Amino acid sequence: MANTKTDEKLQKIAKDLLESGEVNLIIGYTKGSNPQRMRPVFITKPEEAEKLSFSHNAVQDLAVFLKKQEVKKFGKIGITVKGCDEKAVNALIQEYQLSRDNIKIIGMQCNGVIKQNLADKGETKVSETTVYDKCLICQEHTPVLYDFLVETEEPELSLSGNVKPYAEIEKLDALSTEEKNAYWAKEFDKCIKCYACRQACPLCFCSRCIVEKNMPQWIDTNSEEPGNAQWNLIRAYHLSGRCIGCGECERACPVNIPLMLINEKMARDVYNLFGYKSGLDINAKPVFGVFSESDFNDFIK
Amino acid sequence: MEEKYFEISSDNLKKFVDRIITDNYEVIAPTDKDGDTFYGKISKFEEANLDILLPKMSYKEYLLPKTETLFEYSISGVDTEVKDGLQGITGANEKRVIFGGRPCDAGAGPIMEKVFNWDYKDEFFNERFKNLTIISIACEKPDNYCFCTEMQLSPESSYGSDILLKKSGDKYFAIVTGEKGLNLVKAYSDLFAETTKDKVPADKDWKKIFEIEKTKSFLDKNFEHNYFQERFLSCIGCGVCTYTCPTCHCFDIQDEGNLKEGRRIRNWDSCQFGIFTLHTSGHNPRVTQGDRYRQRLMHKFKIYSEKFDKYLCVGCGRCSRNCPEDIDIKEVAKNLAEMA
Amino acid sequence: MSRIGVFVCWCGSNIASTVDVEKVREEAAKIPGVVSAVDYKYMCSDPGQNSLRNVIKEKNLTGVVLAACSPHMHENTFRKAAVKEGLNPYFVEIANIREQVSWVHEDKERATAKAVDLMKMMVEKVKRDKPIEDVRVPLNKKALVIGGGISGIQAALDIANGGVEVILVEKEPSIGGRMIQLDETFPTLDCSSCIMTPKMVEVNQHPNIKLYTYSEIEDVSGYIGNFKVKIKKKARSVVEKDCTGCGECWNACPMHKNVKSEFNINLSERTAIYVPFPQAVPLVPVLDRSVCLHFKKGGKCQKCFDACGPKCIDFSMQDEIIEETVGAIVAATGYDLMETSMYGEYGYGKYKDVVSGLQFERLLSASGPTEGVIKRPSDGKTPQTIVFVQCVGSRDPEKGVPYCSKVCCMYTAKHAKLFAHKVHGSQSYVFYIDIRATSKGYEEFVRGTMEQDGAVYLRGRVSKIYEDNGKLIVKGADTLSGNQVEIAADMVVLATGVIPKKGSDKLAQMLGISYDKYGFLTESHPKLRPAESSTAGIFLAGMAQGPRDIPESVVSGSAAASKILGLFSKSEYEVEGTISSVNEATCVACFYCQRVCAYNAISRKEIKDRNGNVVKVVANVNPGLCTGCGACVNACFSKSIDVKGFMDDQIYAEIKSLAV
Amino acid sequence: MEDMKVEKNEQKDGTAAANTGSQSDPRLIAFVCNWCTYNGADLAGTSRMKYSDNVRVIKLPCTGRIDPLFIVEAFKKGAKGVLVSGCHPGDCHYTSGNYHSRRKYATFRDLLGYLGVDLNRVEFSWISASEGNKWVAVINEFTDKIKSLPDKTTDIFTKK
Repeated sequence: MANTKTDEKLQKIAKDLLESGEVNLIIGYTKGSNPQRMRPVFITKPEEAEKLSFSHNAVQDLAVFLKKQEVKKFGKIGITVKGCDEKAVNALIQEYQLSRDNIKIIGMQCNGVIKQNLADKGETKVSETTVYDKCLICQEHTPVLYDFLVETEEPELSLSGNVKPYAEIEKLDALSTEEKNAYWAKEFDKCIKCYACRQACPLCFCSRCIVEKNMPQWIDTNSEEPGNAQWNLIRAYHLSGRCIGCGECERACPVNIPLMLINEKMARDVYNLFGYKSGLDINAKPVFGVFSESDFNDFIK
Repeated sequence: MEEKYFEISSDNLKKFVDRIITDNYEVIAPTDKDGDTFYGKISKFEEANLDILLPKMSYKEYLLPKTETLFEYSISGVDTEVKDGLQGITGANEKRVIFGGRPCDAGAGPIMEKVFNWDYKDEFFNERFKNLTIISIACEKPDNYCFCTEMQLSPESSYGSDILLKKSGDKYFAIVTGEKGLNLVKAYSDLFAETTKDKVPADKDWKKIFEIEKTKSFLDKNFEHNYFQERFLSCIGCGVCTYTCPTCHCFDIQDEGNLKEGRRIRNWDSCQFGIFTLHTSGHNPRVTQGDRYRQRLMHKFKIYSEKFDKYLCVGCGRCSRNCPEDIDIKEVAKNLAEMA
Repeated sequence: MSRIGVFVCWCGSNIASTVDVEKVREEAAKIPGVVSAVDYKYMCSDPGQNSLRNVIKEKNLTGVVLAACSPHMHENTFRKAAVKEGLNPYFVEIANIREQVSWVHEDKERATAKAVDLMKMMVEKVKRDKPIEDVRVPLNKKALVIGGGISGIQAALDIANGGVEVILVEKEPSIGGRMIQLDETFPTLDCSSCIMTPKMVEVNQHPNIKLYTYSEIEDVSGYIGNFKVKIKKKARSVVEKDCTGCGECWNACPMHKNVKSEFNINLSERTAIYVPFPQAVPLVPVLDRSVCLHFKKGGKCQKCFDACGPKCIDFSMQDEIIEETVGAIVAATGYDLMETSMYGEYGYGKYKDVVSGLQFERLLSASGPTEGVIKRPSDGKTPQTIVFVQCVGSRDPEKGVPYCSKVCCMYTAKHAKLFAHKVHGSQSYVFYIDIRATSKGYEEFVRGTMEQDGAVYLRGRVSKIYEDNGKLIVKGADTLSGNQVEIAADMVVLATGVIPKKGSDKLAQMLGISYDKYGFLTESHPKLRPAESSTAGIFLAGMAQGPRDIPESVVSGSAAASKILGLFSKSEYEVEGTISSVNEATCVACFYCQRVCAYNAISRKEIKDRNGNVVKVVANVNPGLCTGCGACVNACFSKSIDVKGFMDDQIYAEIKSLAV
Repeated sequence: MEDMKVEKNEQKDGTAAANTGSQSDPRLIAFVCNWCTYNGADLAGTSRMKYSDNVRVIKLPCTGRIDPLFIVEAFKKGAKGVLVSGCHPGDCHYTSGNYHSRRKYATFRDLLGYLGVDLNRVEFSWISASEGNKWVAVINEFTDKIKSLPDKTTDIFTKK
């Protein structure tokens, strides 16, 4: 398959990094199991750099691999990231899971990735109706931090304004408590407790998840309504103010729970309450590591 | 019982489904939900989506629920009352029909039955399996992720189905494999017309792209092969493969309760989780994701077949389609076969 | 298996009249793991405690629950009793069925049910109690006092006199602080330097005190008993041990007109090499390199060097970092006066004869720029009329600070009095909001100023001060008469408010102690632990805590000293064992625990393999610093840190026991 | 006294003696800090104030220790209302535990509300050691509020 200019540039950067020994591993994308899919690839030899590729099907957030012990062993790592994914790298640095010195960030300019279920059905066009909602609100088409930048050849994503990203959030906000409850009860009922949402999340890096702690078992293990709700609640709570919105949890969910409606809502609330957005600055202190004496107090009697 | 053959028109099939629903059968069929198709209870024929290849999840949960109560107890004063979980399900779903699944899904039942009746007879599984009537529809167009043919089945296999429907023009041929299916056909005999085997169109010649025996022979000899560590570096251990798999059956037994009441349950579990085979000491013999994915391959393509004479895989391809990191098990099995 | 004993106290009729204690006892007996349940009239009495001890012994109990009064009443009593029978003190839990049941509810049946619930809850908790051993921390019996003002000096002397080594660090070239700037002190009018100088000398000569002046704290780490302190000894350019304080150097210095004296608050000039005041301790000059011609003009001038007999001027001297290990610290960083520039209408800085209270002290002082003769800064004439304005900055939430600076009422009365004594026939006016004269002899002192010394007190604020024809026109309100007043004065003295010493917040951060929104260091408890900071081993004294007068500052210095002497009277310091501990197997070193810890108790710990390679980094709790607040547990996503005494599984069991 | 009346009425209604946890006799769980609110509650006791007996107090060292997990667990165990209470801002015995927790509660509360939990059932308060009267008022008002809510068990913690 012919290389695009983007691919060539990407391959050159990776090859140089590996040849010079600046990194021992490049995490990137390569062609996947069908023409509309990309998959992660791990390159350790300069001559294999030609496997690297990038397109609007590069849906995965490769930062998730930075939490894997097997990957950490490589030491100095180069990673291919879209703007959204790059925020995960920043958040990992903020939370001491990664040292800036050990990572070379190959930032990919990106104008949106096509929803995987549509791509699987043959969709090839990037448009506001085919990309993920995260792409529609994306402020980081060019990553906020990078060592190398690979510019995109794709045209800018044109937004008509007719497609409202995460429109359900406003609708849910307007519902009564009962109605909200009914909505989420139905959604959580689907949950099968596979924890794919957790595994796909670059920021769920605990080596033992709270749900795996059984002395005490705070979160019921059952996959019925209460257990499912507890899991989803605590997962969302642990990511509040930390989630960078890559949407991998929702994409990984085999039963299509709209997890991003929760994550995005909490990101908005945390921003409104504390003026903090996750993953934008590696020197910023995480929102729940600090406080202000003038924090929101109205809800407390 | 020998296979029996019937014909049913498309119109009558619709009537059949609607009538059994009226007669209080619980009909589980592929139905559209949240932009995808899942197995779910339908209230009329139209709700079934028979056009898609396979629902996103298998119907495993009707054999092995994602959470099953094994027993419950309640305490009042110094008295404790225990209730067997089996009581709750005995005879409860005698009238449950899985309609519109594919031969691969149907094949999963008898394969799983083996492990649930090997030394200990799992009454929970058996009670559910016994009562389930499975009406499958043969596939006409498998996709690139399908490999049932390689897994000793085929898109037209009747293995595991009580009734297999094969479309032919505007009618279906119904291959009835046993009493359960026959009873159902007889109860609605006005809709079915008996026919003979020679009338049923012969199965197509489905081609294999690799030999699963070769895959097995690679696994027999290459436990420590580098392939596992390298290929599955991209595995994030999400377990979606195991949860969507119709044959994966690992479960985890847990207790829940307080000072007044409690229960013992079993939940789905996965060999892909970091705490799988984690010892109390903190040591885990399967420490990397490569180790764990190898375990899945070993279990599916080697260990199970050695013990039960069947591979623990029906080649439905769900694990590949649903893998967030695009790990294609068919490709993997083929790679291994090629390396053998 | 647990062997729990439950003891239900009647507290006479205090509990028994509202709670059916027998029923509570019966319910307790039914709980699995409870091997003994008794009720008794007064558990806290000697026979009650003895019965507790007997049951512990006879039934070989592993835990004790007392359904009784609040744990804040008798938890310690029962713990001590349990310890006598060899039980870990933390295996005693209290169900509070008096303050929180019998005294606040009336329906006996429901109160009893609640008491049973609380008792069950504590049984579940005690079942999961783990033995907690108090932590023993070795003590370096040396103290650091930061700040050489009166409170720091007092603390240093008291500690040193108790036989403990003290390091006293002072930022300025001399100790003495603010007090040595004062003239006479209220209400006794003894001369400040007369009572201060001997103390300063005593510090200098004390065998147990090591004095570092012109020095600052650079870094503090560690914890009670074991603080590692870095002290920056700034380059003085004069070799201290050789200097005789003869004064030849500053007499020789050509820079004698241009440098404003900090000590005299800009009312006089000093040389580049100088001692801030003649009684300075140590009497060793400091060379101010920012104005010295040697440093400004490329080394040409060395008049001081030439003049110095013992040749102790060293132009090449460098800042020096001295490391000390101490067991306890006193923070006595003192105060500054507020900048009054926000009161533009008062003309401070614009009119030379509008001065601050502290400047007026210097004008009164015999060692001051005017040698004690009150002279106007503008023309050196002796003023006949002075207006004193109180609460400039204090008690003014709009422009200044809301708090009262406490000393201004008194020193203004003193100023007016001394003015009357020194300039016969003079007149002073005092604008005030309220007069606060609450200590011994204070009220009489103020009365004296009004009645004997003729100061006119006007209740109200000054709105404007302007110069007119060589006079300062003070316009203000007399709210008692309701009249606007206008006074033509020769001088105006502003009683400016007190604020924490600049940089004390930074020091507090370094020490890991808390401070309020103004920057005053906060006490561990404002009433019951006023000498302690929030961090164990760090004590507070003087104005660093808030406005106070000299006697109070002296008391607080002594209080801090006595706390340290008390601490050092034991060989080891005991910390309550209810502290956090990390599960190193599951910790992923995200350090949220460190971020929320108010005590700097969490540090990084590297786990190494046998070859010394770091295999893992985890959080580590410093037992000397941890207070057991548990904020770290809340911050930990995977619950890989837990706090003893309130372990996660205990709280879980408590909630679980309340299931309805 | 107001609160006495409440109790007597209940007896007339023939409510079971023990706190049943039903909507008309709800179980309230209060998580309080050791230094302020627990002492405040003790003060209510020493002052012989009377208040609703539906509340069960769990003592923690500090609001900084009071984890949102506790709130979830309390609801799971059938509490109809959960109160979290500690020292006023600036008064924390451990200097900043309440500040850190306040951020978490503000966020967690939003999340609960979004997921359909009735926020009338979760209450937060700052009650100092000297505010026995505030403790009484908060408990009584909270109890009354919970009792006034419709008898529904539809929240995500309840098994249907």
